[in-house]
Amino acid sequence: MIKVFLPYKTRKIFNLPVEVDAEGNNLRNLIEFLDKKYPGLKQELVDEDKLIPTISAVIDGRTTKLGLIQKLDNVSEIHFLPSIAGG
Amino acid sequence: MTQNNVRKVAINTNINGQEMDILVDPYVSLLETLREVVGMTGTKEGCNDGNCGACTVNIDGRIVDSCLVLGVEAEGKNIETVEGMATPEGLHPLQQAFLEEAALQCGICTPGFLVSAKALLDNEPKPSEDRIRHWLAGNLCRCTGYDKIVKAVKKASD
Amino acid sequence: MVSKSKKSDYKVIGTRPIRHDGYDKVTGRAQYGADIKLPGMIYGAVLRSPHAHAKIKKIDISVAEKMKGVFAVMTAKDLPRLSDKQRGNSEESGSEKHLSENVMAMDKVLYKGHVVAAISAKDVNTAREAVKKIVVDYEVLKPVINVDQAMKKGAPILHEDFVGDHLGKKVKNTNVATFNKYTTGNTDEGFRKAHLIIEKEVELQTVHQGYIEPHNGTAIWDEDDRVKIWTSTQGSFANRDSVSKVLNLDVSRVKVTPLEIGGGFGGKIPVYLEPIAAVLSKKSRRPVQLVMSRTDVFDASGPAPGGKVIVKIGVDKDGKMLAGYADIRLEAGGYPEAFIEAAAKCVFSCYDIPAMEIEAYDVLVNKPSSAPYRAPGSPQVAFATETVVDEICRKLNMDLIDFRLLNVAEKGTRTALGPKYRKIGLKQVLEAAKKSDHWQSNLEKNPKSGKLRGRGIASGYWFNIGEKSAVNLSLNMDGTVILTEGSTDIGGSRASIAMQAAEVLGVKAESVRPSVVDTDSIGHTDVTGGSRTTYATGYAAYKAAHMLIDEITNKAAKIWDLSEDEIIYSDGVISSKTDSELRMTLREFADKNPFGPVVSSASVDLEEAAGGFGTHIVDLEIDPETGKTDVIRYTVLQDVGKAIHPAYVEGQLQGGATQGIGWALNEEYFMSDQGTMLNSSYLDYRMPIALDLPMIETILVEVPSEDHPFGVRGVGETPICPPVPAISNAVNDAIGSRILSTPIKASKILNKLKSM
Amino acid sequence: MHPFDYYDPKTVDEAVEILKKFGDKAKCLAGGTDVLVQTRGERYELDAIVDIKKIPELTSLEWTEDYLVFGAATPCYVLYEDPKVCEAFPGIIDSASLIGGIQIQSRASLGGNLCNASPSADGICSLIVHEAECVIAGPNGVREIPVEDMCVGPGKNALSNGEFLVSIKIPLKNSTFSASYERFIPRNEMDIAVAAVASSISLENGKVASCRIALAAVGPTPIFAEEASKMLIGKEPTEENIKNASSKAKEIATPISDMRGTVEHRKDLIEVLTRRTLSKAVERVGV
Repeated sequence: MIKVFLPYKTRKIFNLPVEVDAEGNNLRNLIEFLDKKYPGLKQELVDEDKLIPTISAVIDGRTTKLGLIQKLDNVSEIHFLPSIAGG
Repeated sequence: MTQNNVRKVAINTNINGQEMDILVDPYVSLLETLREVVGMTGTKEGCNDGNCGACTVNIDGRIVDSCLVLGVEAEGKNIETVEGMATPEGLHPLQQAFLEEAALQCGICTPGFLVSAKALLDNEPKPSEDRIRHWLAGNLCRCTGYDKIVKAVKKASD
Repeated sequence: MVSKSKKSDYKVIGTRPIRHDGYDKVTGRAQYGADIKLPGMIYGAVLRSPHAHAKIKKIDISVAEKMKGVFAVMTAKDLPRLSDKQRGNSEESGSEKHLSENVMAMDKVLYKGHVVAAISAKDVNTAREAVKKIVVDYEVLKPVINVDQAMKKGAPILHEDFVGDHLGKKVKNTNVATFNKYTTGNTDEGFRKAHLIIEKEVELQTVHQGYIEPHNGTAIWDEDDRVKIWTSTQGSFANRDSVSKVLNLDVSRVKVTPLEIGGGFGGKIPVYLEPIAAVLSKKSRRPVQLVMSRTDVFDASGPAPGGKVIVKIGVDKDGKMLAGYADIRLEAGGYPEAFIEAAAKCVFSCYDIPAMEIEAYDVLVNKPSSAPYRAPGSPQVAFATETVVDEICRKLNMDLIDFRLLNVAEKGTRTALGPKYRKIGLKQVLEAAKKSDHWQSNLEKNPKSGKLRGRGIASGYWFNIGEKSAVNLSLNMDGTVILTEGSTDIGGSRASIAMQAAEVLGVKAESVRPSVVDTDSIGHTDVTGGSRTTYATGYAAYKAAHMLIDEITNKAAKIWDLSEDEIIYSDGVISSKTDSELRMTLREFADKNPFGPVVSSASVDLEEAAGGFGTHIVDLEIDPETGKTDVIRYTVLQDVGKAIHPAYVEGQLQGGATQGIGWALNEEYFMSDQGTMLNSSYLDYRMPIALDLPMIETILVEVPSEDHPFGVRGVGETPICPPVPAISNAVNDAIGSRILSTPIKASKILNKLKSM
Repeated sequence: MHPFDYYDPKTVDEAVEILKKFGDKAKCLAGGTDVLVQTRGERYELDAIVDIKKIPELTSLEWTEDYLVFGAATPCYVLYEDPKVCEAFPGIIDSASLIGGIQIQSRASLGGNLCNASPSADGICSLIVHEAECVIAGPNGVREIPVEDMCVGPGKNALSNGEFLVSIKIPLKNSTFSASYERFIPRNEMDIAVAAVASSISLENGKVASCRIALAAVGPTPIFAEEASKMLIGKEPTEENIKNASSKAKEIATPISDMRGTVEHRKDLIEVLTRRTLSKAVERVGV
């Protein structure tokens, strides 16, 4: 099981705790898993079969660049966050 | 009165030791004259109202903001810009010191600082830190915090 | 690919060579955006709105277009209408529609200085005179110029058509573009258990990046619908992306040639003039150049958000932090994006707090659309947090550094947004601060001069983004190396990138010749921003250098008819493991090599790296009769990971600190009720001058980043975060009272002194 | 900017002719540090700029029996690099050496500062407390007026059509006289006075024989604070007396609040700066 931390607003919409458990061998499947458990959750994270541009997935402290095809071998936690730029 | 009633003025001036005859609109600044007429773009425009010093040039031994001088006022004057600092023998000691001390980051204010600092060292070969800061007060730099610029001027004066 | 090499092993890294582009910059030869002159080039000028908030009813160009010397007139009708589609690139967020409307207003102007039309003419003065003859019929609306006005019930709405996102709820008719929330742990419990709770609200006025070079743009629209742009930008590819979106062209039809850039600090990421120059060029069939005036730069180019921040922290009796709460309200300007996520990420970033709750509002106001400014969002929140921390220490009577060390964030600490830190160096920075000569020295609080003196300390943080970079290398016949890259060089990055290649190749920094090339000549490279350039483009240079060595080994093996694993490459010398006779320098090899040019090409797309933390110490002196404040000593400490070129790292720290000092003491957008910036000149905006500052001492702490082979961390942005709270804390130390709104100017200080 | 022509007359009469011809469509150019910025800022639409620096009287500096007379276009540096002027008029030097930065001081003149008639001008108050006089040339010949009558409103001077300022006369004083000028600015240079004060004083056997206090940036024009000045005359320059004159000066100040400062701050500053400049002047007399 992987601990998943969803954005506050997503948690609020689906009325979820800070952490939820999920599984999947890659990010796409993990999100599908969540969508089955919480129907409609997928559209909060995915658009046109891609992570929503303003969302980034941080996997054990590292932001993935691969998006939905990111493999998830022995991963313990995933955070979905707004992506941020700098000056 | 419309634009075309105002005629360009022919002036004779000396820029970095080179005498030249140029035609300028009577209402344009020396800064614009240097950049657009003479084609020397080393002198920069930062504010066009005398508050940043990026356009500093030396006229007959005095530094001025070239945005606050008319091009026509260059008649009969000796003007030195950053392009005139290095010689066939190499860089001016200030230019060398700026490089060695990393006294520039983006570099847009650098020509103005160099021309100002040269005038200081021409008048006062061994200025104190406070004197350097006072003399350079008319030149804005947004990148360096002035620290390395002051050090470079000191180094060039040693 | 993390190298095991220790500091002592480095031959190039950590030295201070003269930057490769330095000679051009001290001789006036370097070409900046406004320096380029193309054959047959004409000049443009724009008409800007005199109103901060108005509907455009009618634009009459009939007189202007007939004027002598005028080539073309342009309005927003000449731009394609774009959708609300959000742009993917995290560097320039927001919708395509807003991107376009910020370049030129369609139906509504949202800030004073908003562009409504443009003209090309034979010279600048003719263009500026002609622009005045354009007649615009406005329906003037009431502006909102700060977060309180904008969020008030019944406030004038900037975007009637815009839908705000409030915790996922779609909300119409609001000036709050986004309301977001972040929570970890149980804050209610944390505050309930707290022995002491301190809450402070700070207010910040809008400030500007203040780069000395005004924005500029030069363009040719070719007959085959290819657009060539020359400009001063922090990102030629980001610029190409924005220009192509605004003009609705494929990116392949736009070529951006980055010229030298006279400062940016984040403010030269957005596009302003380039698409206008392109359209005017198409209409005039000539190259067109536009340059902003200084007033235009203040009125209409991205400032840093002002706003209000509330921070509340609860601690137990030993000073251990139990809970933190923050309410962040920042001004986006006319279009969304006030960097509230970054602000949320930074607000508690220096501390290990078990429970945190952050509410953040991205608020639309009638000011220029805000742009990144060195660690966007972080200085604003650092002001609040570091004020609270200072107050807690005084209440608990704890040492200002010991308290920070007790609560310091370290590797494994969970951050406010959730993920845990990787290896970071704040602890080492604070320990160095404690040992520093400045902190050890004691400050004569009441000198004979009658002045009041105070000392302040504050910490700050900025993460550093990764993103995409590409580097090409090619070996010259003389054994030197050409390096081409796409990162525009604002402060010495050519050198810091070339040095990383030189280190790998074992040659002198001077032997690697870097040049920044146009968007047709290198792989996609993201902006020089987010403290990423030396980190990410440097990483690409590191990879490319290793690939070049493989090329060299491969070809050398062929020359000597050996297998590759029999070849040793070390410090620019190629030799054989087996036959000591076989040995050639890079130069000899390059000269001999019959197997074709030796080139390599590498790219990276890096994740965000563990960021940089800094702590600043300031001593200042206040004239109790006038309120005048002078900084008399200043020390910057920062974890820089690994300083590739220490002189330019120090320069970043000194420059960032100085901008922060200006932000703290004098700089502000002084606005009229009608939304006009009244001090839109250098004279009245009052940036620090040489005489306002002491030498800025720097102490580089090196805790190598795990994410880069040489341990590089971004260093450019962190140094602007601590100055405002450090100075505010020092003022409190001097006069015994806090001023929690910027700028902390003389009149406010004198008022405090009189009221005490 | 409306295009204008450039004229560089060699004599006063020539200049008067041109100025008369163009009326308010012409402006004099000395250092240009104000007039060029204002013209670009479209404060006025000029057809002619009249460069007066080529008229000998405008840049000459001479000592007569009773006066120091210097041309209205004499750049600041000429004054502060002249040891004799520094010795005789430290108060004037206070002003001349802090207008703008070095670049500005190469061009800017006290005459230009005076004609520009800015309420916050750094040069005018010092001239007022030295009882300086303006020598004005015009269609009807030459006239002289006291400096304090030169400014009639913000940016408005007393010159009428065809007139221009030729030179400034500062009456010579004996060693019992001195003066001082101090301004408050948030930065340490390159700034406009938030408030400023010039004070002059002359002492006779320990008592104040004459005193003039002038205030800048606290009214529509630089203000000659006559009442405050009078308060000291005949008295010893004690801390107490100076304090009283200073609070009177504060009363006289009628500032506004703007981006550069608040009414309250400006009034407070006037009191402080009056005290400081008076004390400095007394110190400079050295008794």
